[in-house]
Amino acid sequence: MEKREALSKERLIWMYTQMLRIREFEERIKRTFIEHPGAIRGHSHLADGAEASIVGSLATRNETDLAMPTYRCHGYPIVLGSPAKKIMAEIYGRKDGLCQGYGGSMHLSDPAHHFPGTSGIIGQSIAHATGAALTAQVKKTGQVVYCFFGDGASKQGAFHESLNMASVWKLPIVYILENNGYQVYTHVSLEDANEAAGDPLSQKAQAYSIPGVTVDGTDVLKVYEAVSTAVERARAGRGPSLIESKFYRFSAHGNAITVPPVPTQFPEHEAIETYGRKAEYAAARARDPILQFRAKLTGNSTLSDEAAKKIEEGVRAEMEEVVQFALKSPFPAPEDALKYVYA
Amino acid sequence: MEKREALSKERLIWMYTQMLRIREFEERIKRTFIEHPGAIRGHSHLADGAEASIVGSLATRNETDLAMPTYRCHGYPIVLGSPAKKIMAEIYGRKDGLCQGYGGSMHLSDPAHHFPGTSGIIGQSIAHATGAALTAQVKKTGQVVYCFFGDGASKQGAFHESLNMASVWKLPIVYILENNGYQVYTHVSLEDANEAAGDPLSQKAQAYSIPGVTVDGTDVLKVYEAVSTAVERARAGRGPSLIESKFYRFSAHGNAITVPPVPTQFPEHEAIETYGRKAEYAAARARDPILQFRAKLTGNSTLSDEAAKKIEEGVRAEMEEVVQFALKSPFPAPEDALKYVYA
Amino acid sequence: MPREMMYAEAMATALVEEMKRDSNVIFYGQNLGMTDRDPMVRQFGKERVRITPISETAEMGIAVGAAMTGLRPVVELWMSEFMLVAMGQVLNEAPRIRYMTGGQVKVPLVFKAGYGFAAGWAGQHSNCIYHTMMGIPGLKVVLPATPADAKGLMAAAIRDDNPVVYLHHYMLTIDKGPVPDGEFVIPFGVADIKRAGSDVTLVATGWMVKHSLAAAETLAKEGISVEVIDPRTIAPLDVQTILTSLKKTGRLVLVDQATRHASVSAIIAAEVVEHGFELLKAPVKFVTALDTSIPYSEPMEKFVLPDEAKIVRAVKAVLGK
Amino acid sequence: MPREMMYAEAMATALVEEMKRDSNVIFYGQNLGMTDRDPMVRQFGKERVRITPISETAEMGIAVGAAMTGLRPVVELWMSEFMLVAMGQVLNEAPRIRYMTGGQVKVPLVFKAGYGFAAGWAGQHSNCIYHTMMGIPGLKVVLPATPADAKGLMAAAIRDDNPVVYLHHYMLTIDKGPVPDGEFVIPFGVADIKRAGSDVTLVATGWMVKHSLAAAETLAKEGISVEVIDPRTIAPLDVQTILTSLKKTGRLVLVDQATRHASVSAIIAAEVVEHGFELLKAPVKFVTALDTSIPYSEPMEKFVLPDEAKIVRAVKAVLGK
Ligand SMILES: Cc1ncc(C[n+]2csc(CCOP(=O)(O)OP(=O)(O)O)c2C)c(N)n1
Ligand SMILES: Cc1ncc(C[n+]2csc(CCOP(=O)(O)OP(=O)(O)O)c2C)c(N)n1
Ligand SMILES: [Mg+2]
Ligand SMILES: [Mg+2]
Repeated sequence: MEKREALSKERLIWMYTQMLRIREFEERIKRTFIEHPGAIRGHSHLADGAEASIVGSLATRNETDLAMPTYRCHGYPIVLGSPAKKIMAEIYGRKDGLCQGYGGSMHLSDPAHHFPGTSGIIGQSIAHATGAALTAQVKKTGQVVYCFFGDGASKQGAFHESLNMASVWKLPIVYILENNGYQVYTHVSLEDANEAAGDPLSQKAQAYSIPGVTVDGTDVLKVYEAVSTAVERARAGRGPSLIESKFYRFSAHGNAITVPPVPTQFPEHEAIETYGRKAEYAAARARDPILQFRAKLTGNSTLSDEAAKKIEEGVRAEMEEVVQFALKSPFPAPEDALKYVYA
Repeated sequence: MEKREALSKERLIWMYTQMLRIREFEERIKRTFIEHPGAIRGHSHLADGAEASIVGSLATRNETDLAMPTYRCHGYPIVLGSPAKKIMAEIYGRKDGLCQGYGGSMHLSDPAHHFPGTSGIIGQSIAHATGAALTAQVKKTGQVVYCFFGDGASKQGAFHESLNMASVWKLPIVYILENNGYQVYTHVSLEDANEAAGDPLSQKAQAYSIPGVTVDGTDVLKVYEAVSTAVERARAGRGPSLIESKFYRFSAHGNAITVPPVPTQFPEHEAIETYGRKAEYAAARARDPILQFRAKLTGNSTLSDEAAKKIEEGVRAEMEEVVQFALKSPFPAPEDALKYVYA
Repeated sequence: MPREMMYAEAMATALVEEMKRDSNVIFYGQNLGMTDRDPMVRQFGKERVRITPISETAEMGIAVGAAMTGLRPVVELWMSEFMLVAMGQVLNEAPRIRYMTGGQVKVPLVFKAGYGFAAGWAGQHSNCIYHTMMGIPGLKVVLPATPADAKGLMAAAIRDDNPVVYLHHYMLTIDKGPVPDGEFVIPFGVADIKRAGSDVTLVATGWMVKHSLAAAETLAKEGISVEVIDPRTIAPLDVQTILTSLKKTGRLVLVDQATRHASVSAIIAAEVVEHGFELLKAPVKFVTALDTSIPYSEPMEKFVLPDEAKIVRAVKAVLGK
Repeated sequence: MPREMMYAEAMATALVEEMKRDSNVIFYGQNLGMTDRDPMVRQFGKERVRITPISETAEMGIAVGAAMTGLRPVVELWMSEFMLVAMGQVLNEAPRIRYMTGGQVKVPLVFKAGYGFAAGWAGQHSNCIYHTMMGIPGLKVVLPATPADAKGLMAAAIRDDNPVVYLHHYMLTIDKGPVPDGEFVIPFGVADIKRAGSDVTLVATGWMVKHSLAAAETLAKEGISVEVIDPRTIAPLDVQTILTSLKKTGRLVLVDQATRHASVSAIIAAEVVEHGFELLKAPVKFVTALDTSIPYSEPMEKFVLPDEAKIVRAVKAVLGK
């Protein structure tokens, strides 16, 4: 396949900016639990550590391609162009939220920005994404579907059934297995037969006779390359691929699960809290995808330190506005609960 | 691993006899639909064509090893030593049946003969068999579990989830995928990603980092060899294996599905009825596992033609008695239906 | 101009007509459309008529995702118990998505399955699991009892913008009845009075409607007039028609192939005891399956299931006879 | 000698005591027993305490197979909705096997899961799905409402030779109450009168018992005496205790966190309208969740769920006040 053209300077800076926006957005979520206890209910799952994987993947999109992530879904719409303030307002349960407060953190949705929705139930959205790819194939829209899910989800039957069908039907979909090393408290080596045997999780692709590759998910350009190849294959009608994107979840799985009115916030990462693996965690932080990319861009002078600072300040300012917007947004009326049950 | 000792003449003849018993039993089922309409209700699934695979597998058992098949379950208990007349009586819905008429053809069970039971729902018994292997491991019984299921079942989520867990836990189980070419009307190539790509179904083992082999399921000795290796591995505590045993289902999937009182019996094989593949079917019949084994045994004079005839007559006589026993056995009393709901 | 048609044929006719009408309707499932000679494949092509592996979670989950993005899938699931291996898609995905997205995304699909095959299919293939699908806001559930209903409700299910579970009864598959030609859509939530009567109100669905009508015929000969009501859809459930009938009769018999605590009958009784309490002249009588799994052997199977004789006894009992 | 204990602690205590008592009891599930430092692993070892992948079909199916062959598995499933992706094992495997084998094989296991987490968990994590498990012969279902019940019912569930679904309520997790020390087993099918009263009979389970007791307290100040009954197990269901109470009160209020058509309340109403019709002086009143999925935002979530005020109103309404 012919070499694809290099990314423009503007595009590279856009990618860096999106990575920063995701990180800063998630930092503000964590701060919210401390500064505004009770403002966020239920369970929130953050994308810090996944920035290179998310941005490197979505940077390969055509305008109308769809993204179908899981309940850990804040990062994708930020990149897809959903207004960050509406995402935050949704997580705060406000009327101005993406879903008017019906869905919350786990159930973001913005079809106008090519993000149909999520499932909070492991593996189920893999089948939904595969169905979106079926629509693209039947309606010949030329779309490719980006299906994101975790290492843990690859042990759910829905993963197996969906990938087999997508392969038989040659559906235009790319399966991006985000291997962040853990499913809640469980290290992948405790539950995955490939990992336990020292094999890559991408080996699961063999069961479906599709390409399976493992990529460094902390290197945004490596992710971009691997996903581009899979997307070209999908768009050419040659069917799905499985990409194992390996990175590290920087925050705990989610905010601590408490019974109201007991306040909740993000505990220590499970590597430390459960396993006492301080060194593992420190090593992962040292390979921060944002620091890596910043170093590369400043190193090859795509980006000057001042320019970088400007971007960072801009992102901080944006997310401050985002939080203020969400805090000021009204709550839905109680009786609004009766809407949207049936179409 | 050191070469295992050769099978004794007696053992080889025992194996041949069991293959004949399965075939004759299933022939009598088919005749029952014609000679005694209504005697068999619901749905019956036959093992003709699978004789070498079943006997070659079970011939490797230790005394207490367990067999966990699917709804297509007549063949296994015949080999395990369950009285054939009780199997037939169960299929006829009689009080003397293995399950006193509660289960029928799809739900045979004979724990006394190391056959705990089945499920009529695809894939579910793969998980049950894996659980039986967990018992063997936890209780250190030294047992190995033989889990039999079809090509179609390998696309059910339960298959994926069970094999991953069995591999991580190194459970003493052998997964025998009976690839008989079809799931009801569906040829494997229409639903299996490996087959569609020209790969063997045993490649699915890669997803679990366990051994996966494909064996000629019409050659009882090849099956015996492949399964023996997997059993030794399982018993040694080294975990599960996946064996794809390839053979051909000689009868239609099951008796035709009709609404009573419309009579039912076995239609033509789907290869012919649905696909018009007369040649495929004829070629498969030409590779009849029983004829193959008979030729081998008589060829190397393990068995004389007269001895073979004697065995055949003996089996025919046995199964005639079996049918008569089942026909004479009384039906359960209606109110017996209230028993066995709770332990 | 109605014409005689089998129940199964009526369903198929509606599916074909809706697929002609709307190119967004697709149809797939296990063991269908195997070859190019298949009539559905010939008519609609392999893009819109597809065969699937035995993968209910993916089959139904793919339908949800396809519906979220603009198709209107009809999934053939064969026996309703097969849905249980993937029940999350039916109860916790399809019906929740529109609500969770604040009305942004709709999920128009049909899960079609047969049920209640009381013909020696034993413990895992003969059940009635519709109770699991009641009280699930966002989900609609249909139980046709006649060829005409089978057609009209299938058309309505496919045109509905919500997830619909269409449950046809295996024992009715080859029953014949008059079916209107061409466009024929039965609105959901409208019960059908299958037989008018004045002494007792009887409510039944599916195969039980057939048994109940037979019982009503027998009872008529004894001068007992039974009104047989078929809700046709259990979500939404038309309670009003039942209450209106009770104004006349004051006596209620509920017939259900499911066990008592898994029955639509129990739900109807609950509605009546709150909204029709004053109308009742006597305790409600139930005729349901006994509390066992379904046994294989015929004498035991018959013993546990409702039949005409049991219904006749219940009607007389509710009349104090 | 009872001692104060949290609901969650009480469940755990029973599990530990039963595992000490019977070496055939094993415990596994997701995200438990990660390391050798884990207290359960330290006490019972990695053979009997196991961590699993996110594979509910295998987790529950393995339990069925293990139970068929001599173990007594207790499976931690966390949230009850997670069972839906593998509901066939719960409704169509575990409870059917003993019957289908003609009594040859028993399936002693416990599926433990939490439910009803009305704390902003939104559409897919806050539901009550117990209605799906009622009317399934062979299956037992437990809904503890207090720490003492949590312990005594867990012990009974583990000792039972049948498949038992043990559903604990997330909102009660840290509630404290007196729990008997040592051997303490509560028989299934015996309702508990949580508060005696004479004017109105109120039946509730789980978290709704707490709300109902608060409402009863408030109403007592107004001179209205409410008898609060907690069935504790919904399969088997103790209808007799409810009927006995109705002999006194003649008025029934049913409180349920589920939607009306997915409620235990509907099943109870059905039993009462057949077996207690003459005892009723007024229509039965229901206090259930409204017919929506559970919304995320707090004002909407509160609006759709039963609470003390709604219960108080219903009790007054049933008294015609
Ligand atoms: C069927 C099901 N089982 C269990 C859960 C509880 N759960 C929520 S998130 C999660 C971990 C998922 O891990 P992974 O797939 O690796 O994704 P990550 O959270 O690491 O991004 C689990 C077990 C669930 N939501 N659904
Ligand atoms: C979950 C589920 N889906 C569908 C069915 C219907 N069904 C019964 S047997 C069968 C075919 C199975 O084929 P295979 O696994 O190849 O086994 P074989 O019958 O060929 O031995 C199907 C689809 C079922 N029993 N369970
Ligand atoms: Mg993970
Ligand atoms: Mg097959």
